[in-house]
Amino acid sequence: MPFAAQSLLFPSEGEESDMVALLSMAALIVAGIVGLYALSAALRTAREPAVVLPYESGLLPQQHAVSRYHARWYAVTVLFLAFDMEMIFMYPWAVVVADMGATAVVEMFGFLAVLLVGVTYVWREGALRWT
Amino acid sequence: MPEQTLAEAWGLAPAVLGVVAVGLILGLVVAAVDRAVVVGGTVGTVAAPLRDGARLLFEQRRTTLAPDRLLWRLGCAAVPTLALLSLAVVPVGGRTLWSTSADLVWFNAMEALLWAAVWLVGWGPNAVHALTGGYRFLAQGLAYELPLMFALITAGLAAGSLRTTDVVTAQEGLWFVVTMPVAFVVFVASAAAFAFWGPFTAPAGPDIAGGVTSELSGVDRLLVDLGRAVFLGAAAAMATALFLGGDAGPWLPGPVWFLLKTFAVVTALVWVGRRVPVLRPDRTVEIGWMVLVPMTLLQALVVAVLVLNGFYA
Amino acid sequence: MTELSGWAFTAVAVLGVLSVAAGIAVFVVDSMARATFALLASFLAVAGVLLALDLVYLAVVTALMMTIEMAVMAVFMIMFMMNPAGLMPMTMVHNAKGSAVIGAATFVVLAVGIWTIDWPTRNPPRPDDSTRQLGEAIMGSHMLVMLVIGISLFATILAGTVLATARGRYDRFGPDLDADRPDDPVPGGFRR
Amino acid sequence: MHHGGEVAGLAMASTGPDRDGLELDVLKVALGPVLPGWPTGLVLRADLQGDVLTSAELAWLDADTRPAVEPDRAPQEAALDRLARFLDVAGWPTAARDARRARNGMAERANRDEAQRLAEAVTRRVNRSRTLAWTAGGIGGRGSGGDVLDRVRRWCDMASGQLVEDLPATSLKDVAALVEGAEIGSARLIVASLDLRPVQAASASEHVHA
Repeated sequence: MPFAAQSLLFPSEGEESDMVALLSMAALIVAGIVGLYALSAALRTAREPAVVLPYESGLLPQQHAVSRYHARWYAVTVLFLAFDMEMIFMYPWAVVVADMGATAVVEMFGFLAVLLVGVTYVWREGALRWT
Repeated sequence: MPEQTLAEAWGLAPAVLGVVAVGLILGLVVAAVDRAVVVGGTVGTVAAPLRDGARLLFEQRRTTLAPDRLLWRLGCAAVPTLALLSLAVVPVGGRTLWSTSADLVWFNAMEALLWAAVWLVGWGPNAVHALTGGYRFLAQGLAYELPLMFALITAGLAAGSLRTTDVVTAQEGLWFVVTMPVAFVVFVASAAAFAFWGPFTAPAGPDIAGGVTSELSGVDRLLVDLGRAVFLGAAAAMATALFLGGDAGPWLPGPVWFLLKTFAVVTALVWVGRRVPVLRPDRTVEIGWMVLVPMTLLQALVVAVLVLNGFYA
Repeated sequence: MTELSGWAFTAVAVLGVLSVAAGIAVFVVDSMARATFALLASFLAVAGVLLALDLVYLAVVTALMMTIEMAVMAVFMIMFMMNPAGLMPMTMVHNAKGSAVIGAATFVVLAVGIWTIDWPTRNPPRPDDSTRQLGEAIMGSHMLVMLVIGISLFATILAGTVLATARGRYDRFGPDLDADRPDDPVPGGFRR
Repeated sequence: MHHGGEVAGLAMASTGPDRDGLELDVLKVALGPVLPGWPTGLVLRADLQGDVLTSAELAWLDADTRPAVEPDRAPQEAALDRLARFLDVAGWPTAARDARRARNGMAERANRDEAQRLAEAVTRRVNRSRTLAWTAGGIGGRGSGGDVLDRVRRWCDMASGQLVEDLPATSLKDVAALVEGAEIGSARLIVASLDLRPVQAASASEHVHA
């Protein structure tokens, strides 16, 4: 087996051997992608890429597109980042609910209810719409 | 060890190759079903995505004026990489390639990394349509990320574990989809949003001339299209594992059931998804926050109460 | 340290160097996008370190949060910084001398701290499931932390929205808040 | 207003004020003349702030060199054509495909009944779609003509064979007023929901080519 050398180096012990599997998978994917690029380079007859202007529906672009982009929903990001923080708690919470009992459920949903009040406030302020 | 990973069961090389192969096959299935629904099924439906892929390999590449080549290329390569890596925690044949105490979070993280990858695909070419598409993807992410997380958490909550194989085992009595239909539907729909496919295709929408994909050519386009299809297939497989009992089923061997269910999820998703127009991000953000988030939370609450009553034990 | 296998030790070392290198890259590159994603690369390397230390949940959640946060940061960097794509030559650093002094001083303080503190050793054996352990801690002894964070997140949402938005409910529903439909420049998902 | 001049032969965008009080870059872009689902030859020169059009100016490209008289087509076929174009922009490929099939069937005149059935099926689907009403409704409202959705439903009636009077043509100035301040996707839907043809412009400029 081609990977025998690796299993000698990293004795198969629990999660560590899993990690080897994951790393091998990542390596295989990267190799596949590099291989595709190489294959395409070998196969195509037009080696040089065509240098074209960005597509602007038939006319020539007048300016570089990568400018200071006015994201219209920037207010949503504030809400999202704050709400998102709570996920750090919620994943581990899900694991222990059965053991910890009703108090854990009450506490978590109390916490979420507070955040949902915040969401409703943001919605009423119109911050969930494009400015 | 009670739990065995694929690598331990099959050996490292077959396991890794197997998972990647399953991912590519799932992607091909998604592409073929999608084509059958959009264009109409013919004999060549399965071959068509392969033919398109081969054509992209031969195609002359294009590059735009002053692109950010490094980030563009990285984004393109990251899309299929993340899609395939998310399969590391999806049970194939009852086992996952990688089994940890946080499998569901891994799946979630691979999808979250798509935020960066797809935005980079839009940013790279220095073109207005692609840029607009990249930002639309972020806007969609803001709307669907939390519902997707809550759906994942709900499944983990009922199983009392974030390990996918545990979630599958916990469904021996009753498939989770029965008690958490909302989480199931939201999970599949949000996953489609992160593959920006079907009704969620706004980041690559026809109204912005293909958006993030508009300036892609050759291998770059192949990688992004492949990544989208594989991610959709991986999400269908994950939905099967989390909500449809994984490989449980009578008479037939487990892996066959697993593939059949995944195929059914893909078909249902494509059938429904292609019957509606694109949902525009400037409207879905509000729905995501004011409808999907409370609904998935309510679903989680219901499941939490059931857990307290020992329903899933 | 002794608990780490050679494999994990190598991984931590390599990823540590990688994360520092990516951190330096943030100040070297011209483009806001590249700076942001160099920072993301640095964070992902840190997530890799956590993974090598067998703290899977923390590792994965770091990668998850940081990716989303960096994507959002990219939005704001590109919104507010001049020449965000770095198409025109520019420098990413201001007040280089002052910040170098501050940076070096902080590094010295932290390094001295790390090497002089008598770190506690781990007595109980490694838990099978660090995620469960974390859940028990959050829901048990550290509940107060979560409650405080909940309130501060709520305050963050409110304050952030008030500061970030130019229009508020009075602009939308009129001075008496009695309009049937809000007056918005772009309609949203709800028809009212 | 340029703060820097050109890079790689192309200018950098310059700043401009915006309705939400932020002074960020205004990108000058052109939509058309060649864009999927777009009236061929129409050029929309817009100022984009993010994905919102802060100003818009429309013109026909080469309006005076076009034949003034379009080939005369049955109104039903024309409506199906417009509907298909709109559905393309709205991102509904299956419905657009069916509308095109119905149109082709009618043009061939061999299988008219089946084409008629298909036309009725697709227009029923579009008419009744609540998703379309949600995603495309409430924008581009224009006097008695209604909004985007009303205009599309009118086309649906025409496409299924009912006798519905065409709306009066819209001038490009009106279109510009409709799309100003709209998100780019809405702007595309608004333009796609109007039957814009260069014919009027050509006859207005009195260049008639035989």
